[in-house]
Amino acid sequence: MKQVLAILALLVLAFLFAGLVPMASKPGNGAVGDYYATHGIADNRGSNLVTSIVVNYRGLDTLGEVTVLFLSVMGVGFILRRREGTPKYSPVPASPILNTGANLLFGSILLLGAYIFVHGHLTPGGGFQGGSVIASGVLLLILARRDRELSHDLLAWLESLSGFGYALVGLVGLVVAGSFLANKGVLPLGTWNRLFSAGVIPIIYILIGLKVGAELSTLLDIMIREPAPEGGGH
Amino acid sequence: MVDPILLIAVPLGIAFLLPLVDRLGRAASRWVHFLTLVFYTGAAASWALALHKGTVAAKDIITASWPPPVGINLHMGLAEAVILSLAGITGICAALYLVPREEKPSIRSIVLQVLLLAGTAGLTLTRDIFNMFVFLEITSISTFAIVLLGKEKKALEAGFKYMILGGIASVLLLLGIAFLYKTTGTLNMADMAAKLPALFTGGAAAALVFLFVCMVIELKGFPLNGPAIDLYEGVEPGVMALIVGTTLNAVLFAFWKILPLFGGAAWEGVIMTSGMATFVLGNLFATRQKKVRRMLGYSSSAQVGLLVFMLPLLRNHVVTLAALGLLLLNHTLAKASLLWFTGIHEEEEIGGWRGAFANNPLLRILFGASVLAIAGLPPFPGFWGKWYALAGMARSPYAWWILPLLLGSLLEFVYYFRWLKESARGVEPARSEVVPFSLSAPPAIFTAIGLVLGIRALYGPALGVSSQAWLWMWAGGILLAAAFLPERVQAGLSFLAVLLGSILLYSSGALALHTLSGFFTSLVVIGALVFSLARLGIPALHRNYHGLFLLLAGSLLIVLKTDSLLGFFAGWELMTWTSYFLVRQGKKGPAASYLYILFSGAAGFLVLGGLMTAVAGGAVTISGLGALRGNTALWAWILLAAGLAVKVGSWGAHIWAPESYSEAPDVFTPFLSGVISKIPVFAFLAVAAKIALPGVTTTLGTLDPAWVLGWIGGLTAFGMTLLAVFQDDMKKLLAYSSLGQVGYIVLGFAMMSSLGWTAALYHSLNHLLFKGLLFVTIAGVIYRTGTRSLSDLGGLITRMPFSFFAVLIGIITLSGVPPLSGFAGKWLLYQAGIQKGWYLLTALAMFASILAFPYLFKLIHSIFLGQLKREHREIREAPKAVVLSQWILIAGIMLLSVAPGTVLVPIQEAVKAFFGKAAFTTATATELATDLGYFHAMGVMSMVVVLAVIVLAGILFFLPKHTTKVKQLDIVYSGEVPPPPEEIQYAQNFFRPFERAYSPVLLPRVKAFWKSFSESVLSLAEAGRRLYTGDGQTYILYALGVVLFLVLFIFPAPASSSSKAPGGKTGYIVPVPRKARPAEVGVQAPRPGILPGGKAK
Amino acid sequence: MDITMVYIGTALALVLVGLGGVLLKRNILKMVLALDIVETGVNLLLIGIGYTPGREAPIVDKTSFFADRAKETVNAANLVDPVPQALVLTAIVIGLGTTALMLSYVIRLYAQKKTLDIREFGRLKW
Amino acid sequence: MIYLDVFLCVLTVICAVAAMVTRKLVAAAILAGVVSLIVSYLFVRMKAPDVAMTEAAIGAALSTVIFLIAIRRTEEEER
Repeated sequence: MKQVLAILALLVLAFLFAGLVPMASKPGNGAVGDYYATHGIADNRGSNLVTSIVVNYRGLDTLGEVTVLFLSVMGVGFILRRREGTPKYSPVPASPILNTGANLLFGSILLLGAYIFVHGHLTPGGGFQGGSVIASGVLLLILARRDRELSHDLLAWLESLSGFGYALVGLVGLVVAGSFLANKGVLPLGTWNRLFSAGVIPIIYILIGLKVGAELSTLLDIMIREPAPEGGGH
Repeated sequence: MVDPILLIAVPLGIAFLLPLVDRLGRAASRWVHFLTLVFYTGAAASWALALHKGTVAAKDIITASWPPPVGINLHMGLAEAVILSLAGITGICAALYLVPREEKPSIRSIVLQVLLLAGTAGLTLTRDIFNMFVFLEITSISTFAIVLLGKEKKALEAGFKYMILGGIASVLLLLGIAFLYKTTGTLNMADMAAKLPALFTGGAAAALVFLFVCMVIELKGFPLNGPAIDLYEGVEPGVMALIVGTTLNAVLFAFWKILPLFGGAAWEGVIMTSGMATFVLGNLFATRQKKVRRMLGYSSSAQVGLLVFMLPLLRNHVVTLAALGLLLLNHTLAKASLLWFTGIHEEEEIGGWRGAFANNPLLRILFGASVLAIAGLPPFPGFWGKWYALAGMARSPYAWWILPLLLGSLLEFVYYFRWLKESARGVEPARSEVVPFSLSAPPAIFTAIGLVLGIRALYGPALGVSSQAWLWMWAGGILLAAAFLPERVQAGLSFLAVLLGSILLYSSGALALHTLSGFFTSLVVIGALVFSLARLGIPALHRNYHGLFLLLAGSLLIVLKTDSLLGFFAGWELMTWTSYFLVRQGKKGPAASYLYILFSGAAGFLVLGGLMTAVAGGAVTISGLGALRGNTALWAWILLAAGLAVKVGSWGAHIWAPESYSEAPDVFTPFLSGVISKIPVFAFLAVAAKIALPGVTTTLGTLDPAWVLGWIGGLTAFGMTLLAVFQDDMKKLLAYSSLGQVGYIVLGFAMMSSLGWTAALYHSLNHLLFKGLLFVTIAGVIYRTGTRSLSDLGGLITRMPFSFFAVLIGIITLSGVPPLSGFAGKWLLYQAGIQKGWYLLTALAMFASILAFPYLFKLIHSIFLGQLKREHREIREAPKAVVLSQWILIAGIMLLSVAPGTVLVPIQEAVKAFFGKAAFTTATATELATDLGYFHAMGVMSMVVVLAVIVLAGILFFLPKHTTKVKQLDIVYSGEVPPPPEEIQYAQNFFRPFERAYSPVLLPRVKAFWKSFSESVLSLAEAGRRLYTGDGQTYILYALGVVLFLVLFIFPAPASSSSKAPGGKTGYIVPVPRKARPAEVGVQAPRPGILPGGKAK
Repeated sequence: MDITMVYIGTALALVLVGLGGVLLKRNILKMVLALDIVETGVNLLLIGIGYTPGREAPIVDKTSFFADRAKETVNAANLVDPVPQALVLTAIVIGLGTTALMLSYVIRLYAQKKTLDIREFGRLKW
Repeated sequence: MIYLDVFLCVLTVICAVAAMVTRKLVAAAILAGVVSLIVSYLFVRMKAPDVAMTEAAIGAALSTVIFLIAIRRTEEEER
């Protein structure tokens, strides 16, 4: 009964969606989009307009986004928290070949990630992409060196300080330029299409990159190693 | 002022740092947490205060130095500041509460709490729709995680279902944002609202449907509230309190911010219907709920539904922001407190709440106060909010919505007071409770905030609460707080307070008998004085008795004195709940008082309906009621009269009264019957009568509603008297008798003539005296014998001669025969009936009056005559204080008997002020004459006394010289004396033959009707709540169903046509021109010129 | 036929398929997966909404994009709408966050009940 | 190129359906990853390279990984 109703509802929804396709695929940009496209360079001097939007124009969104990630790491850790005394998972160590390969690869993955977020204002990619690349490197490390613990201290410091730094940069904007997360008037905007340009945008994106990398790594580590509290709630 | 952005930035920054801070120790992180919350609350509260006072203007905040719509902007106004202050305080209290509740304390839970508050701030402040989405996700995710904080076993299931539905909600929101962006080319709310009407195409209409359904899910609207309600049941209540105080309000406010997008009559109807359906159905389903927390879940959903319902009204300036704010504040304060209570007394089922907090008077009072607050009773903020909202609605085209609103509110009474009833049951405390400070402080703080705000509102000068009334109420409040004092001390203090208060009232001239208010105030004073005196002899059952009694008396003074409709209703509802708690203190009080509060609540809502009709007609004060005309006047009168008729226990709605009168504490029943039953009478005379009542023209001729009321009164007098005859419980017998007597009074009022009113007023005083006398005496008898059953008593005349004499006087007065004062009342009433031409009714009243003889005889005979029971042989006379109060009442009766004119002359003045015509042709202290007859009270009395002296002298003179005195227990059977003196009991089945004769009339039809009525309501609730199957997928299907329903039925249009209609003329609905909405919401209007051309294509 | 319509149709089809999975699959892990697909569909839709065939990515790395080099204004008609891209960037990350949270719920629910069937989690009702 | 796009679009939907239908959870997770991967290619085609990178890194890689972790910690077959 429920199934039939569900399928019926989906069919009707499909019909509704079909009606929406032409409207959604009309060409043209939104008014705000046009503004960003036209004035984005003048405002921020960052070649990558998406980065300008993400880090500057809609910076509050991004601060929120970073918070969501932090929150979900906290949440996952909170949900999968261990009972006192239960040990962490300690799976069998991986083969030495994987181990060595991982060590070699890890450095270059880290570099790639860093490159991505450092050039966030110039080329595609940025803090989030770079951060997740770093996390994939860490994943490799976790999988390869299962017997070893990740350096939680380092991750925690990185995570906390980069997040706090982000909020701090925003507050600097408030104090110096009169509005939270401001770019103009905080640092010189520099020249278009140069590495050292776009004011605080690269700084923020580096902080985001570090934070996202640390967070995603922690997330993976928790999900892999924290045993579910058995009968949590029985 | 602190920059509002810091309300977001600081908690975020701190949250990021907290894991590092925790390395210094948990104490450090708790301190940082606490200080962050203090900063947050302080910043928000300082904004709220400054905005309230008007010292600062609402502030627009731009971020990243870009004004909207290029950058994200925020807005700090009064509403935002209040919501965030509330969130901050909730955060502090919840943090305090949760410390001992957490199973495994973790830094992560602190981080989650901080981020929940940061998200709340963002959600409340932002004016950008996508930013709203981001902060909604922040609050949602912290909610999803933190619900697992406690040791609740069911939280996992509940949380998962909630999360999946929440996922659907965010998908809907994103879809909505996508299509809205395509249509308007902007994400700023105000900008979007401004551009939407011109481009109102199919895509936008669908987007609005998605947005709306997302909001319904987030705001726990019907029927998408299943998982949210599960959450209440399954999750640690401290966490739920935190959520109620933070995100729930923020999401509601977010909906308010995007409301300008939903233009047009169709959307208005959808939003209001959805909110109201949630309100009524949520409350309906809650009535069937045995699990306390689940019940609170339904209630929360319902309350938020009410607020959602009011949002379009707020937009249309029907309801003020203040009214809505008070309702929101009230809900947060009361609901959070109640949730905290369910964590302190951890019983899932309502039955487990027997004797809850019995050992903890503070918590007991706080718990009761929280229930009062959530039920919308004064002085709590919800009462004022509801009144202002209703008053706004009454004057608008939305007046009909008041009907379901009141219905839903009544349903709230049903389940909240059932909970209170259960908690009052069981005198033996279930266990000794030691409640740590951190658990009891949060509800105490919240209740205190509610009380302070509410009492401030009650001090409003327009309400006309006299300083005298305040004096009584403050005395009551102080005594309530000093409930730890010994009972005797309290009784003494209470008596002194009453004495002092009475003297002050007298010296201020408030007791002038020639005004209605003065007359009834005198009744209150007489009752309070005499019965407080009697109570010195009979200790009250419960420690809170004395404080509550003074509060009650104070509330009566409000009702009697104020001219404001709001003040009147506030006093009325105060009276309702204070008397409810007093009734509840009897041994079987909980059940009886439940019935009491349900009927009183219904009466209150009827009265409120009447007052709202009056408000709709433009009235604000009681004296302004006279200006009502036509149907407004008619309906105001009918609703008011119906409410008052329920409150006096008219036939058909009487079933609550005998129970309450008999189960109330014995020392309180006299006041209940003698004084409180007269307050509705006052309302009839001083409020309802102000309305110029038009006749109702029907096919059969003109019907006078007052005539109908007269018949109700007459039938009540008859029916209740009949029922009184067959009672074995003496308090119940007197209770039925009281109802019958008040029936006479109602009849007198309904005559709407000077003679009728004079009779009604005179009888009110008389009834207070003799019924007070009877109830006080009976209280003495019960105090000594410990039984209320007539068949257990007998022959007490030798042990309690004073009491016997008091009852004798009482029943003679009641029966209405000369020479005592009862006669004058009946005499006036019959004359008034004949004068009015209501012969049949007058005959009925006379017949009822005769019917009273049997029960009066039964009363005095069964208690005092016949054989003394073995176990009563050592009984002493009632306590001295009781006897003293008997004598005072007897003195009063004697005064009225000899010189009825001392009261009737001023009464005549009072009545003349209304009708312009005097009731009597001549009236002096001892002599009365009307058009129909003449009565010389002194003469009658003299004759009776002379006759009595002659008879007594004769008996003494002709008495045979040799008589054997027969003792009570000497019994002779045909000359044979049974060896041990045997007891013979008369009182068993006293009027059995009559009972058989009357049996067809006596069938408990009314009770059966109310029983089946309540059962059908409950079965409706039972059927309805099956909707919540507990299956997560079903809930998602509902969500989809609502989307499709709205698209297909409410906004039907071929979807494909939309793309061809950019002008919006053939879109889903025809856009209604909306005037300057951004300004209304207080959104910063987009700055012109920043967008090249500003066109969206 | 416009290629944008194909993209958007695909996006909406993904939403539908995902919703179908959420509604019809009893396995809670599968429900989470289905919700993930719905989110992917919504993201694709958002990008599709900002897409106009023939325009370039919103990265101004060539001087030819400029309308006025001195004033640093860019000819917006050459670029696709950057706003939906920024929004999707945010939405993807948020989606990951919720997915991770849901999956940790799944893990704990499994630890508690040793099953993933949604019908087993209906103790709270009415 | 357009035909490739149309083909990939159809393939995405097929993969999604397959991911929903299969009872093997590992296969479902990987199919969902494939959906993300193709979608990230579509993002490139729709001139959204930033989003494409994010989708590839997060949607296709990390999401799939955490799904696989969750599957490993629960059960691999739908019952």
